Amino acid sequence: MSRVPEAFEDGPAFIPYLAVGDPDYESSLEYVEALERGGADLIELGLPFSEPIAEGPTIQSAVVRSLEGGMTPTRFFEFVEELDVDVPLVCMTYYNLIYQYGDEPGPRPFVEKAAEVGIDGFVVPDLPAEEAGPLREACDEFDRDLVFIVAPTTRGERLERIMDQVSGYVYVQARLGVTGAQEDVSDQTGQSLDRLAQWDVPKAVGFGIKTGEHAANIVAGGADGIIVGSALVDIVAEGHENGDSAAEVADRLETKARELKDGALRGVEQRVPHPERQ
Amino acid sequence: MSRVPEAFEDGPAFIPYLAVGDPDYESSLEYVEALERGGADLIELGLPFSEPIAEGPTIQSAVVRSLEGGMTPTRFFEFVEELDVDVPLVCMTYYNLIYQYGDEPGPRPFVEKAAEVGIDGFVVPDLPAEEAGPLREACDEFDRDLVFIVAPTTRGERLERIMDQVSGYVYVQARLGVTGAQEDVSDQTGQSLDRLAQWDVPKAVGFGIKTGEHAANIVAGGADGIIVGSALVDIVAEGHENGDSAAEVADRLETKARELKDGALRGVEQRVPHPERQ
Amino acid sequence: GKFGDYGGQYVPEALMPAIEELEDAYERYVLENEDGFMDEFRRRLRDFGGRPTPLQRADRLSERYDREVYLKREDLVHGGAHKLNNALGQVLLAKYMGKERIVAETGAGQHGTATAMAAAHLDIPCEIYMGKRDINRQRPNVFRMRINGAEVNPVTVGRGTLKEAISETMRDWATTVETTHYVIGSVVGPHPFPSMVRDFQSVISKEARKQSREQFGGLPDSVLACAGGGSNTMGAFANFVDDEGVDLYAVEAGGSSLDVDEEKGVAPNSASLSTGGDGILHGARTKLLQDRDGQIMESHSVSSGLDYAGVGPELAYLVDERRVIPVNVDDDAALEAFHRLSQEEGIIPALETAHAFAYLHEEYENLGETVVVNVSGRGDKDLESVIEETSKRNIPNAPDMSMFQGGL
Amino acid sequence: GKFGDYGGQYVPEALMPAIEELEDAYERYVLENEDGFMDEFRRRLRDFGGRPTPLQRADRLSERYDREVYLKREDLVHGGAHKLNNALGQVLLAKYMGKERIVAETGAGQHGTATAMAAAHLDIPCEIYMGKRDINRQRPNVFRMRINGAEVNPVTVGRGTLKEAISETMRDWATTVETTHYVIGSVVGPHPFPSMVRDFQSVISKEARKQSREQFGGLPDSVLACAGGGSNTMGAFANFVDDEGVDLYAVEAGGSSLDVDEEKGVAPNSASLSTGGDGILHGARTKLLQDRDGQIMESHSVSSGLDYAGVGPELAYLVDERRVIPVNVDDDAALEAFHRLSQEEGIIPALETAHAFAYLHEEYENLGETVVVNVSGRGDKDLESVIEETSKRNIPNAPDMSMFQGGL
Repeated sequence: MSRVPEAFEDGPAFIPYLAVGDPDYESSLEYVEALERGGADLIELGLPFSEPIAEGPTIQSAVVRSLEGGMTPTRFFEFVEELDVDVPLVCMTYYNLIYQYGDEPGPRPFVEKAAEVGIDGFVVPDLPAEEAGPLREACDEFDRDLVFIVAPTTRGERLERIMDQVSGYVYVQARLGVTGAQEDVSDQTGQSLDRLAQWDVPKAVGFGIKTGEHAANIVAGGADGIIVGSALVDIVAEGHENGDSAAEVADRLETKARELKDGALRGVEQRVPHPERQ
Repeated sequence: MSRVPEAFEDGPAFIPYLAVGDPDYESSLEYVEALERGGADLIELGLPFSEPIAEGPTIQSAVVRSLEGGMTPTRFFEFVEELDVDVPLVCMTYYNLIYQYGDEPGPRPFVEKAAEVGIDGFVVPDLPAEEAGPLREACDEFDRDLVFIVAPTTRGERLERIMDQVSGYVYVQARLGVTGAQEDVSDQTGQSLDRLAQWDVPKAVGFGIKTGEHAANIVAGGADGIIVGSALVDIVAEGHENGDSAAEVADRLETKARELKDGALRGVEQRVPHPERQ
Repeated sequence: GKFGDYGGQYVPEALMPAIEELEDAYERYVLENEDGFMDEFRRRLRDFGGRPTPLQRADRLSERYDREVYLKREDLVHGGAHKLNNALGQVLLAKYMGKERIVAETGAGQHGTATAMAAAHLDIPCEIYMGKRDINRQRPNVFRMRINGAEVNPVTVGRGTLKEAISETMRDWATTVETTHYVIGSVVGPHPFPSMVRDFQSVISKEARKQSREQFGGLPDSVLACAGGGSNTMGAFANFVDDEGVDLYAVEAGGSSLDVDEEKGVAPNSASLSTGGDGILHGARTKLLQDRDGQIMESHSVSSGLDYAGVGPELAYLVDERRVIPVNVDDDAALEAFHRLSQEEGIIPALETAHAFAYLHEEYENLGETVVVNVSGRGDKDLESVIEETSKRNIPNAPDMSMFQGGL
Repeated sequence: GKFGDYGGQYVPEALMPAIEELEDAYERYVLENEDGFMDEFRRRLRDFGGRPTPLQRADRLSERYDREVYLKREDLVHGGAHKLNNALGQVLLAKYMGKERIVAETGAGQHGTATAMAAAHLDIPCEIYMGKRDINRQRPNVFRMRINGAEVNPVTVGRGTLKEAISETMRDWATTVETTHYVIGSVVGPHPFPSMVRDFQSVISKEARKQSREQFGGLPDSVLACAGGGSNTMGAFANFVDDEGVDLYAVEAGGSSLDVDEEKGVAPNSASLSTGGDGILHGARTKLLQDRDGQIMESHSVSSGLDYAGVGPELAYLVDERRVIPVNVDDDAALEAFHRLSQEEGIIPALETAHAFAYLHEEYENLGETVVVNVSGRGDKDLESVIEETSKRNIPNAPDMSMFQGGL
């Protein structure tokens, strides 16, 4: 049974992302745990793929560090098993790794193993709804959630096709582009939330959220959760470059997480009733 | 009146060549005079042209030295006037210099001036009989000789066309190729002399004659004269490179000239009656 | 959008609307010639591109191999390779679609130069992503792009080769998708690219088929084309696929060895059709070089134009269907073939192309009476690599390399 | 053998029999198509050379200059320039004549590469003479010749450029005349070369004239071609000479200045038609750059392919007859035109060719409604020179040159 819905039960969900194994397995364990301490309601764990076509430079670099540190799907599952956190976990990776895992072709072995180690759901940036059939089936079989990304450009039939398959939450891409920290939180976010209003699944907004202020704005605008990746990966990268201890970096992550979580909570209070979104 | 016939009056003619102004005007004067002392019967004076397409590397280099020393047609004529030798002089140069000289287009001004300073005839390596009309006319007007080169490949009608226009002597090219010292004296020489036997003009053989031995062989083979260029230019070049005095180089030229002249004279004694050449 | 199980559209959601828009444009303009698109495309291919290219009998190769060898001369296309067929088609399509900007990736630089030329010709701004390592291997091509007015963006991530450049271009496209068209350089990527690029390139086999009938009164027994991503391959094969008597050989880069080093994630070859497994890369399901986890391997080839871990999904399908025969030759054989064609036919081929000739050399006895080899590009761009790679090997027919010291 | 007073056969006697043999072969094979020579030549030009080349409307130049500008695309000929038209013709003729060896001179390297390709194609040994300085300026072309199996002989005499290479090749020929054919690279040299090379190159204007009628239903008002030795010029003009309504512009290299330095024997240009005088050089009477004594001047141009002190005698004649209009543009204008054509039409022209476009840019108003410009060659070979020469000047439309630092 996926625990994803729990994340959205008590107000806005703060959903941090880290690439597992960045910069190494042990530090990464500490970092993920620090995120929970900082208030994470759900954690997206990145399983690095060699061709991360949807990522910006920050997360690309994290992927390179992790792969160079020997991260593999098998190690990833060991990591999840070893991880001492209580919040729901979503695995974010590219479809080829899911497809290749195990003895039979297709996504079933990966999902089975993931379910076994405690992964609650999946986000697969290079798997649009059209190609998602087999993975959706495996998720159903093992009672996992399949999160889809909705872009500012996603409209009409495409949106319906995605919303037919999504479960857990919908990942609302705040603006066009790839993952990465950026100052502005786009107007496109509000429009996307408007389009999604008719569906009853939680809407978590990601791409470009760096500060508590951003988080508050996004939640005030109607989001059910915020997803933050690059701003956290930046902290890992900086610590790695400066040779800081894992504990120091973990502290910083926890602080940043708390800022973001607090921002999200503040956002709820700033919400104004929206005429078009009932 | 051209003095060229005098060169062939007393047995085989020794005809040396030097590029005028190589390596400088003053030395060049000494060198030419040394050739006369060494026994020259006629001297070919090279007026350097910037594109000496018929010359090998030895004479090309002489041309470069002379041009860099400032040699021009005007200086050439001054040189001839200043020269203190009594033998006939033939100017060897390319047609463009002849063509451009003076105020009117065509070869007449050059020939007029050359006649005035004491040049008796001309050899123009890039002027075949077909193009020689205007120069032939000018030579007739000023009573100068026009020497033509006959190559081993010159036969039939071409040969007749040349022999119709030649005067002074015919320059028999001993072998194919460009000017330059080479060990063998070709069989082609004998065949060329055979072809030329019916004409009553002196036959001087050039290309590749380096030693008295060569000279003797050529004359023994029926030549009326020998033309030597590269072997002498080599002496000038070597002296120039070694920084030897002009007097030293002049002595060497005189010695070499004497060797060649003596060889030519020896050749007369070695002549055997030739059945085909009566 | 599928070739059996291969193909598909495995791309970020943000790109899907653009891909659907492209799919629509492909169907209307390319398949249905709306607004006379295909007429204009064919006219520009002729006048700007220099088509048709000859099908030339190779006299000395024919004698050497004792059969009729014909060359499809794509090296004579403007820019020096078949690449313009596709680049011109896509840039023109972008204009018809009202796009304002072109992006493209390039490996060996041939697709980048072709795209830069097409974009200059059609007056649309153009940016080319190119791996830093490839930039260093193919400087003349970089300069050509710049001189044609294109921006060249170095990609420093990873190994700095084609696959990183593709990923980077996808990222650009994901950000700028509303105004920008991404000109993919081969029959790879999400649908409709593999079909569309094949259609633009199929002019090669359309001409070759007609020329075969005119010049030797029939069809060839075999068609050989080198295969990296596979655009010249599909272009050379497309119109022969239904001719069962014509054997189609996709000649891949065997590199230095067909073995792989799983530990290092390195395949010292680019033979994804011959040795690769089913997987998803750059938007499509296809055959690719990957480790057991599904991580993409570093591929290798003496020819940077073939140096790619994937291959067009349609080729993967045609190989599974046994319609296309996947073969490969190693780096040494390709270099030897490069020198052979240069010396014996007076045609300096691209190193990519040389692979097809190396296979001809090795297996001519099994190729039938009449063989068509696709000369996918010329080799001017490869001079530096050829000098370097030849110098470190013992290539029996290489010219004396001493005068090449010091490079270009 | 004469064009008015120009032309003739001013060569060493040793060469005359070979020249007469060639004259005879020219008359029989070329003029009378004996043994089907011209048929085979045309077939090989088509299949190996890639003819016909397009006559392409240049959309953006047409718009810019508000008249119809058409490009005759000789840059698409195999090897990248019109040079192959002549080289293939002469090498084939050498085969028909039973010669066993080819020699040729080359300046920019285009004729050398074309000859090396033709010789490889027709299986005959080939040696190319090239000035040492030109070798350094055109290294890629040297490598191409070597890779095609030709020997390249550096000429170190004098300044080490084209005129020294021509002299040196004549010397080789004088030694080996019985077995060897000298493939002269332009419409220069002794008769029959100027006529024969013109005939081989006249395919350019033969096609262009026919294409003009087909594509715009008439003849152009002007034809522009750059002129060094003048082979692309005569090729582009030959079939229009009798069309009185067609103005023919021979665009020479104005270099840095039209003035000459008599003292140093240097002309900082290569504008022999525009500024030269009557004289004899390399076997023919023609217009040339000489000092008052008749010594040949050092010519100069940013384009080594135009850097020659003489010009074809037929062009000299046609200029005197006022049938051909001699004009010139300077180095800067040529570089600017190079970048303009690259950026606006997606065609990187040879620097030689760029001169014709520079003249178009300067004088388009006087060229009539329809202008044909002969794109004599492509500019890949010139990248290094263009980068270097552009960097030291202020060329307004040049791309940012900083990324070109370090050269190729």
